[in-house]
Amino acid sequence: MLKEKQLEASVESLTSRVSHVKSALHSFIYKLENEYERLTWPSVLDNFALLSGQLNTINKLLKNEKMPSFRNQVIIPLLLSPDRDDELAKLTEQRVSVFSHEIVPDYLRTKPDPEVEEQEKQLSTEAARIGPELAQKQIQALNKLCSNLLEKLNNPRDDRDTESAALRQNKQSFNPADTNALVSAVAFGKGLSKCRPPGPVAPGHPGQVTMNTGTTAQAAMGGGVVPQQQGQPGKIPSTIKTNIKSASASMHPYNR
Amino acid sequence: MSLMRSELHFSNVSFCSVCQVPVAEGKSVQHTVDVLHKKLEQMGSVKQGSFCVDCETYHATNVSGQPSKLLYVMHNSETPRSCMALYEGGPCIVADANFDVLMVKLKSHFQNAKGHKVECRGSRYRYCDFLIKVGTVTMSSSARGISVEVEYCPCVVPGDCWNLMKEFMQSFLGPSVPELPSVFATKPEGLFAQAEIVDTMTQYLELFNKLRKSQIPGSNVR
Amino acid sequence: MEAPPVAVMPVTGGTINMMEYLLQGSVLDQALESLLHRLRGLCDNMEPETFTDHELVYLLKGQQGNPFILRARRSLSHPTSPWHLRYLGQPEVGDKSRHALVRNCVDVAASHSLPEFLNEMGFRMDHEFVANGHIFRKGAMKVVVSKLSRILVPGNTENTERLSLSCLVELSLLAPAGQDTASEEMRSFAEQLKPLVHLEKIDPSKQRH
Amino acid sequence: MADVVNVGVNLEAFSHAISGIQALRSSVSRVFEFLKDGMKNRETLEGREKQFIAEFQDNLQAVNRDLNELERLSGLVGRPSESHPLHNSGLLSLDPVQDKTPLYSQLLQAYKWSNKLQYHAGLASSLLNQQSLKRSANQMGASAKRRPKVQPSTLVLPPQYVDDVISRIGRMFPDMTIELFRPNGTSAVLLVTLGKVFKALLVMRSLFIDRTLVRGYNENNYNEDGKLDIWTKSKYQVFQKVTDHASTALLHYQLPQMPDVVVRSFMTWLRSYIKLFQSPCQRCGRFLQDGLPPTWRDFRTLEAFHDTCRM
Repeated sequence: MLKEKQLEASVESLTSRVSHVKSALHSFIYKLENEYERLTWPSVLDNFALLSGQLNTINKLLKNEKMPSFRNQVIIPLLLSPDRDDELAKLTEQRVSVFSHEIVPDYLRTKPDPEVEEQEKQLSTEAARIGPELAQKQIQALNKLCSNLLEKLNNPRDDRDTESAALRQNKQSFNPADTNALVSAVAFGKGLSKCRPPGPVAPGHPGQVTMNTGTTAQAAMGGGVVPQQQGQPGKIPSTIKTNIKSASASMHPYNR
Repeated sequence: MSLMRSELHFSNVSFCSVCQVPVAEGKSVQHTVDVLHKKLEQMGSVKQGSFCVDCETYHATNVSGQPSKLLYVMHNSETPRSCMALYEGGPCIVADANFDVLMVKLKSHFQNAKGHKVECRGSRYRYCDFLIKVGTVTMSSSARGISVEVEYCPCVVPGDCWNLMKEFMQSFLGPSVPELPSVFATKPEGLFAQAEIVDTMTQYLELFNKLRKSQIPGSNVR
Repeated sequence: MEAPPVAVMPVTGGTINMMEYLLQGSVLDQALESLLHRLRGLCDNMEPETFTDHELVYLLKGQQGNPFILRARRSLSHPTSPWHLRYLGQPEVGDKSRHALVRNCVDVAASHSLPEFLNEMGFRMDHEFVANGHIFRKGAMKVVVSKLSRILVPGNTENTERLSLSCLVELSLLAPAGQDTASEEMRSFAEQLKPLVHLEKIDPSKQRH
Repeated sequence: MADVVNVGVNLEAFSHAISGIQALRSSVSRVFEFLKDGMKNRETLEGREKQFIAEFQDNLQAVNRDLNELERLSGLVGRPSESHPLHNSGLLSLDPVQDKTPLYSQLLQAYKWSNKLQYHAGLASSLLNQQSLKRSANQMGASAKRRPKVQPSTLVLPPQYVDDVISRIGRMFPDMTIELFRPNGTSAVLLVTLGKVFKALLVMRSLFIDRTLVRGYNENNYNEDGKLDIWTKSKYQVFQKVTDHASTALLHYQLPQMPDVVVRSFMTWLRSYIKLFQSPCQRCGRFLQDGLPPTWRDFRTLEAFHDTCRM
């Protein structure tokens, strides 16, 4: 109900606007026809401005959110008659006097636009021209193309899946033992040759032995195992160092 | 790491000469400094901020018995992000300011001799291409002496401009101009090696050690 | 030099209490290319950097018996770059929920006289190795993929031998102490490298047995 | 403005000429009017044609007469504009609405400037011609026809040749290292390092040194983007002074036919700065004057002088 009321109201306001335009056009045409001798150019422009303003208002009205969508409204001709309808003629100012089969399709758009009609006609003649066999053939060809394409799209994924699956199953990309070896190498030189540059190391320097290493693997070289077990691990770092700070050379201390 | 891409610029230091200025008889340190400032300003030098050189002394704790060599860690406001560590007459390094943090970590092995901290503060003057720094050397908050550092910025080789430098120093220090700093004379390449920041620091260190050994000259200094 | 007239600087500088967050793993040489490929995609869009470094590990024996360890590194590919001296502290124990190894870290850039200077300080070189590989960055995080080689003749970095057929992979981040969100970020990044590499929190002290 | 008077004298001739033009126009329009109207109705076709032709001829003769009259008058009017110094543009001065379009005053201004320019250029050219022994001026002293020949031969030398000359010169002075760059096209830029004293940038055009800039040994010669910086001057006063003197030397050593000799002499002179900080002034015997060492080197004797101690 509410919707209907809204629709009614909007149609009403629209008709009133349109009638405004109409009366403005009326008076303008009247002036053009009867007062053309006295008519000045500025007043013609005024008339045009009035018309354009009114058309703008209509446009705005149509674009308004509250305006129901007229496009979705269907008008159905309920009664057609070949007889003259005086009431109608009066309403339309003698423009349409008969509500007949001839004029309704045009006025109420129950017929497609001429261009659309033309296209539809072309398509149907084309369809009629091709025999059912040929049509069948074309359908088959299209289907084949599509399935081929689908297959092509699906297959590589299969390949990839199998590949990575194989990698996952068959080939390990890393070896935990190597990880440990490498980590302990950078952390405390395990597996690295324990050579010192000749010179500064005084033989028999206190603590020299324990300094060497704490790993059992290296026990043959150093032998001092126990002292490190508790203390050393803490001091023993691992890892390669890369230093974000020194990387930012821009703020390097030596750039005087 | 290979991320350290910056080039070292230690060598791009121009020639500096540091010397001690005796405090005038019967005058205070401050008075002598003021006289020097006045002389410099009369020559047309322009004051350009201040400077500070400091020196911390560390001694190793692990070697018991024999006296260990002293490790000096110095800073210079001219190179505010650097830190110079040196042994007297021995090797030295230039490092960044994190070296101080490292010394904190090393405190169980190297002890900071708190009372030995030396500081030298004063003003910088610019005269043409010369940079003159007049500083007061303080040890445990007592002024011990006056240092004058003269740098001839365009020249990197001490041997080239020593005579020129001497003439300049005579112009405001009078005839009592010091000899060529020994740090340059002892270099293997001789006088014509490029000057380094460490050379300047070595001169300061020598000056500090000389002042440290000398007795506080009684009434001359307040 | 023409340093700007500064107000006198504070005597000591440096950043105190920086922590290194670390995850480690390794990758076999065969899978190295795929890993690099993946890292190129995951990390910040930069030219992948390569490096060749020589690391020397120095020990200083104290009276208490625990040697003090310093690591000196120099770039073989950029011989004029400063040396890099690093102190790494004891891994922080305690918080098991933390995803990465956390330890104190001091980085110092130093001039080329560093080895002589360390010797004078009483440090002795314990071992040395050569690492070469690639560095990637993502935000503050850093991924280093490196091949380790042992040095056959002391001091001669030309004559080396690969340590293993795997490359060491390390994901690290430097942050001031107490930024534990960092480890969360690292964990999610490590997650993306699976199953090529498993980056883990490896306590080196557990490796020693 | 004397022209206005001139015009006034001929004013009568002008008005005659104008009325002559009007007469000509009306007679011409009469011809066409007549042709448009066509033949008038007459009794016979023949008469009709005859009448038409006769009238047409009359009309044409009238046109002819008017034209002759106009030609005569135009001779009387003469060409007043010719006497104006700015020729026809002088007529612009007659424009009554000067405020709107100050064309004439602007034109005069431009004319004055162009005159001045021509005058000064002439002076400069004669002055330059007198110095024919120095610098490129002796090309100008030679006949104008020869000049374009000389220039290309010395200005367009193959880069290979330039390289050769430079490397030969480089070998002559062991304490000088010369690096050659070609940052833009074929023109070379030389970076000359003199001992540990300074570095000089020489911007070359073929074998002519166009510009020189001297900087300290410890100063940076490259931009942030790694290109040679040929513009920033040294931050040290002593090298700014040396740069000035080197530019003077560039002007002094000129021998356009033998550019390689010029480069060599310049380099010899430049090399004398190897003792920039070591040699005292030959006149006053001191090292410093106003904080600067002796920065001047005599062009012939290469002796060191303070800037103010030289003659």
